[in-house]
Amino acid sequence: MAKTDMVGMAPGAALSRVRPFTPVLLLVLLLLGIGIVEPGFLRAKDLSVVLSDASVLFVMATGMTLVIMLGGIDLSVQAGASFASMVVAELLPSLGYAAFPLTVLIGLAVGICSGFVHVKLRIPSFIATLATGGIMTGLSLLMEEGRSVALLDTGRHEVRWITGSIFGFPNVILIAAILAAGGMFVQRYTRFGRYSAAIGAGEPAAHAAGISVDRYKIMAFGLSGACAAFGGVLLAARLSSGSPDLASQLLLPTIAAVVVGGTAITGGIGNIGLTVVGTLIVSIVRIGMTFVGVDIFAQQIVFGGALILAVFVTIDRSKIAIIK
Amino acid sequence: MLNVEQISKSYGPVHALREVSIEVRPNEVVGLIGENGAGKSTLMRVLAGTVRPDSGRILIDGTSVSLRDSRHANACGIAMVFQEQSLLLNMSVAENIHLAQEGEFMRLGLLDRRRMNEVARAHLARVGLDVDPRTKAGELTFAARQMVELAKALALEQRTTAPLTIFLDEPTSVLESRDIAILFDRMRSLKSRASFIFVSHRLDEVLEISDRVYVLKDGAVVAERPAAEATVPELHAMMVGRALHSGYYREDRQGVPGAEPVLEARQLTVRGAFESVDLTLRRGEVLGVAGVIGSGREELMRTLFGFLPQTGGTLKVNGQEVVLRSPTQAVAAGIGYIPRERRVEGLVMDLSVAVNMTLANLDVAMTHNMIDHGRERTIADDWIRRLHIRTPSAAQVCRNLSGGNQQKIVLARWLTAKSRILILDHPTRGLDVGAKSEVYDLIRDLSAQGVGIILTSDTLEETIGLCHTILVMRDGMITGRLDAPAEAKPSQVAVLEHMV
Amino acid sequence: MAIDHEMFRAAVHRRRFLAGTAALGAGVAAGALPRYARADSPPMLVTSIRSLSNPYHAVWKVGADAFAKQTGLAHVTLVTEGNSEKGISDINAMIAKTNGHMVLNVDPNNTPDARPIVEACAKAGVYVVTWWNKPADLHPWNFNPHYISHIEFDGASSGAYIADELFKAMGNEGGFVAIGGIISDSASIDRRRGMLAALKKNPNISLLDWQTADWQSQKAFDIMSSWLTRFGPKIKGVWAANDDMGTGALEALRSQGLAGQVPVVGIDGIKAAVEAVKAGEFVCTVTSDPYWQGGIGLSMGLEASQGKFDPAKEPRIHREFNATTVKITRANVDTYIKTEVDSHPQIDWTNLWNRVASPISYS
Amino acid sequence: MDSPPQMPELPARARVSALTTGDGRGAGRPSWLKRRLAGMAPLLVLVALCILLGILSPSFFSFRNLVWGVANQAAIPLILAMGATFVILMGSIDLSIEGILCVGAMIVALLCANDTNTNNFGWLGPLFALLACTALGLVSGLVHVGLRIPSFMATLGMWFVGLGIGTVILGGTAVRVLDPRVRAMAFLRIGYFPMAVWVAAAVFVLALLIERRTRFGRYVYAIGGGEDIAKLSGVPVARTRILAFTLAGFFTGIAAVLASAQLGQANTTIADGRLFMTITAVVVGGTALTGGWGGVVNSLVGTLTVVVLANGMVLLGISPYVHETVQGLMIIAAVALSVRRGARLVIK
Repeated sequence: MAKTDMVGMAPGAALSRVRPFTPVLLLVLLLLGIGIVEPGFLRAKDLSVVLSDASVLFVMATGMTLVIMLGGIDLSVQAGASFASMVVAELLPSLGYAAFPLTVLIGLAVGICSGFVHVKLRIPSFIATLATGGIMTGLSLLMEEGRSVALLDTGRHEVRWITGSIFGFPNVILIAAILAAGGMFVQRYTRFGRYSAAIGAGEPAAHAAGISVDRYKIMAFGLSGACAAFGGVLLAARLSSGSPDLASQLLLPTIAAVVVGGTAITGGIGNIGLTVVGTLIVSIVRIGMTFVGVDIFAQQIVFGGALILAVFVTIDRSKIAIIK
Repeated sequence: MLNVEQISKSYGPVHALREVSIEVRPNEVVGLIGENGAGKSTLMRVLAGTVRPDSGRILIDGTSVSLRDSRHANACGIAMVFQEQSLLLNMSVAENIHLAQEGEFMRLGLLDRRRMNEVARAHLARVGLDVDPRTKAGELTFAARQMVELAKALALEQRTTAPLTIFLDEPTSVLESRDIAILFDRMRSLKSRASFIFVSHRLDEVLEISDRVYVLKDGAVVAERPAAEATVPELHAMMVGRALHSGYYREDRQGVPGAEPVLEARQLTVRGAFESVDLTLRRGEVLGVAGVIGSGREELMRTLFGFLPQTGGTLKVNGQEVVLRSPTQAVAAGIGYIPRERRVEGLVMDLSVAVNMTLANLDVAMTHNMIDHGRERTIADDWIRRLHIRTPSAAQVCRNLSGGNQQKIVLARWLTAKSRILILDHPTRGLDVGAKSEVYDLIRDLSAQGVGIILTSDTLEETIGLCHTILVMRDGMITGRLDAPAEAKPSQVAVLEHMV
Repeated sequence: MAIDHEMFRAAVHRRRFLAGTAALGAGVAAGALPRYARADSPPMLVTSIRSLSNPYHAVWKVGADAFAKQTGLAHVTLVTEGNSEKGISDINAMIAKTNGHMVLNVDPNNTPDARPIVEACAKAGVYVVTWWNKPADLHPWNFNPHYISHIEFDGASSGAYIADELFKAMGNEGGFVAIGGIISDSASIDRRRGMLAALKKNPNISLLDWQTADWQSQKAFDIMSSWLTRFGPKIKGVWAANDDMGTGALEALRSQGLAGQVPVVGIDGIKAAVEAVKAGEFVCTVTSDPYWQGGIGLSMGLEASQGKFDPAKEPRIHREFNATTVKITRANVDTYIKTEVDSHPQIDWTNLWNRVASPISYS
Repeated sequence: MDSPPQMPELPARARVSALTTGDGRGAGRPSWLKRRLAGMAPLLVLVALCILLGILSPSFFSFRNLVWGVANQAAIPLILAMGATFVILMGSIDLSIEGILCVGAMIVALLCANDTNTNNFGWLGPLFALLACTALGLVSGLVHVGLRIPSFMATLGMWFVGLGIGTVILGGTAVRVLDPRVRAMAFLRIGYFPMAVWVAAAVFVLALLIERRTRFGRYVYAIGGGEDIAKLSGVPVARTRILAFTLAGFFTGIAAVLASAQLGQANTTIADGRLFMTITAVVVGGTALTGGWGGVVNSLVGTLTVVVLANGMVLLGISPYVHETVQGLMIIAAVALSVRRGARLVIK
């Protein structure tokens, strides 16, 4: 199928050579474009602001990438992140630093549950995660009767490792960078990475090769849950409090970040490197609009159009048999 | 009536077709043979209208046409029955037959479903298939689906004045001998209505059904023969460019299997599929399982690899009792499986050769629990060399390779996984003669290395030729167990009588 | 997120409607801002609100624009679209863009957001006023002089007030149903608290059921329909945490021919509700004045930045307070419509403290 | 592109199920009865749910509740689900529902008698709304097919665009609908039922006809069952895809008219939460997100299930704090009970 498409778009053959770089290309063009209209944007100081704001989105997108690679989708990330922000805010006073790993572990567990529901009950991930997300929201509402929990001064001290900065370079960017490196490592060098690629590209074949598909799917959702939770922790730290709707509205940007990078929503193709680029594109478009001064009345329209355009440029159709 | 004149088509440097000329006369069956990559499928795509030739023309009753798309090809009286089963499993037989041709059933802008079904029933009757046109295609057997495809192709004659040419692309590759007989029978009775272009790898079949035979090699027609005058070895020679030597199935290399059993099934049962099957696979033995579709042999094969959980009986691997609930456990038990559906279950088509080879046993490519891409590469290159896999490199994506090479990659995977038991589910399906013989050699090598092999095949001949022992199944029971030593192979008849 | 989807007084007339459409032109043209602000030039006025998809903030922007027009300064409005991260990063972007040469009037999307926003402003020397949401332990006087004030409207008392009015209309007996806003929303929580407090004082009144409709009239409509079948005539009154849900419930009543017979109360005084009050279908509604909010916050910032007053020297009641609300009942509805809906109130933006009502109590 | 192309492949889905259901009486293949029952599962779930509620809350089966609590509340979700069904049957997805619905409602409100401008075009209002929504659907389709972007992203973009348009023109105000004729479209009672229910019923019949009795309907299934096969059989894939999204837009338009009529106003949040509810309804009904299986009847059942669930939670007076949790659990249960068993389909 792929080939026939290529035959169809013979001139595209040349295009397909530059394909791998198009996302990066787009990103650079975007930066230049905004830079020309608003030179201030390119100052290191401002860029570091942009980056640190993008990092939470990236952390959540990382988990999402793992799931989308398998051809699934995780709609529970924003609920998960909000939930985690509540949990960490609740735990910090009593547990101190132990609260961070614990929260991420809880996220992992919740994610595994989503995966279990999806895989074992054979419910499409779209619905399964939608439902588990609802459950998590319910839980975070119950915790404080819907109120948000502020970090006390001690708590704010304990999150310095997130909110602080080294030589004016925000830690949160470093954290995101480390996660990105870790993610790429996992995808390239571990059994999990290899197998999820195989499952995404051809589940029946992977199954017949003796890969326990279900297990790796559940793992992917688990990791996604963990990433969401970690994102929630970062949010809680940056906003120095947790709230049941702290991460609301982060779901769509997260998905957008993954797909705009060039990862196929149908699974199989993609990696976290792409997601790094995708995240930057999404957040730069968003913040860039403010910077350039696009009228707020029009911002949503511009953002929507930008999304479509970005995907149009970045997805590698030669690898996608059928575009659904 | 249908003339293909001087058609050429090339993709970049590769010449898929070189000035191919073929003539199809009224009411005749034209055989078309050639190895994979000889240009058969490209020619078919040209006739189907999905590929435009670079040069040359197509004449129908003397008038030149340039086929725009499959719809247009149909309008010109050219129908396709694809090797890939091309029915939509989620739709009813009638809907499949009339797909994209519902026009005639529109009444006041609405579909007249009743008439649609009636007409479909008539078409089905013509190919002698008695199923309710409302049943979903997915509920039919392969054979029945093939017939539906034929009916679909025939349905064309209602819609076009042009003489009908039906292009059958390896229709027999998924059929049992019994069904093939039926198919041929239908074709003969339909010759009065339409002409056929019959593509197959099985030369004997081609000769049996065709009036004339064209041989394609490297994109060009190398010969045209009246079937009556041609012989299998001759055609084979022209097709492969080398003579078909005796001992086609390497009977000469058939060794004597060891004594110790590697796989034992006792009273093995899967409810609704087969009951109390006893079998013993010895070291280095090639064990054939014969039986018509529905005899339970397909399910037996899949059960032995953990696809279908057994509902009764015991299974022992190397004397250890095991219960296989999933392929994962089967692989862990040292069993390998070469599936019938290579493209779906065999390979992850969009991943590289190397990745596919190490899929079942990643450990060999790992150093302290990390994938060592260099090491993986060397392993892959090693197999590519040893199995003579024709691929640009180990990084090549499998989708682009020929069926034979793909099959070898699957095999290489299980060799990498050091499987001591191999289940070959129609290992040569869809392979050309050249690729087949290579696979036969490999099977002999493996058995010589003491690998136990259980095999089912499309042809009895192949099964008999390759196996030490043959189990025959009927209605989910073992009905016969024949020894097939190299020097005294049983006759097909001998096997058949246990099957039906 | 303070008022979230609250539908405030839909004080948009044809004029402004057209203006809105014109704004699109400007938006598509993009970059309708002065490129860069020099230190000696007057500061840029910046408003940050949830979104323009609800009248409350729409009117807020109108007020802010009116003030900007009066002062002749450039004014930029930022929207969070309910996304805290976006809100904060947009503000950061503006600070970077103007080199901190701006004043900010912000309705933080969510309680936690206030801290990073205020900290960023204090760091960059931006004068800031916050509304509705801030952590209890964050105080303007900890960020002298740049964090001028935090202003709220006492949700609890508003909730209690409309409840009392409702009970009166019910003849101080019978059952009523209550519709809450987004459950985790501070405004929603406070208003409910007030309602429950009022309920305690009226032993003959019973709360049949409390459900949340996320500030949306559609959800309120559906919930009300179900209630009507569940309680039927037992429902003697409807308490809604905002007018939009109130009107949704009212429509459900109307579909059963009960509009006007079952009294409804809400908060915000959106146009539909005000007219319902006039029609006798609503008992009352309460409004803070977003038009005023939009302007006064900027005014405080501007005057402080121009050194006209020193926030640090202001009494604490000026740094953290509940502002007065306007109560709309049958009695004053006609005059209200004349002065507030059909025309624009003339507000003296220099009078910064005339609406200070009470200190904020942290429960 | 330097090796000859080979035949396109069947979608894995089709092939895998071919494996397990293809061979005569294969073990993987459930009996006829089993399959029929599997088909009925969503309905059984709905019935069970109703009985349960009937027991827990006497007022559930009261005529009034069935009309106003269930039927009337199901009207708009059902119409939306009808549009979504065809898109999902193709294996695609339409996320633009909320954006388009918002635009539609806005147009109705602004064109017929309202409190914001002097327009009073009466019936033209709804008409233009329908046209606009259909047009937006068409755009989604064109973007998806023309630019060859996955429908997921194409419609995600359209979602933002739609909301954007709404924001630009409404500028956040709630516009009240004063035209009694428009209001009547929701409330006028014919027989025991309000107009909205009749409209929904009509839309359902229309959708059913389209699914069962038109070429388009066949093609949608064909594409869902295997796009490449459909192509080879001469199905006009591109046109069908575009048409499906346009149809979805059209149905969304009808929903928009009803929504604005029911609420007597239009605002940019009028569509909030509609999208996920719609898709949930379709899936709960047993239509596969992978396409090919299911249909509008399933979506009817699914919609009713979701609506009854919401209605039931109010009837039982379940605390809002646990609403989301209960709903999540119930949906998991519902889908788990109604997914297609038997053939090992790849579930994504």
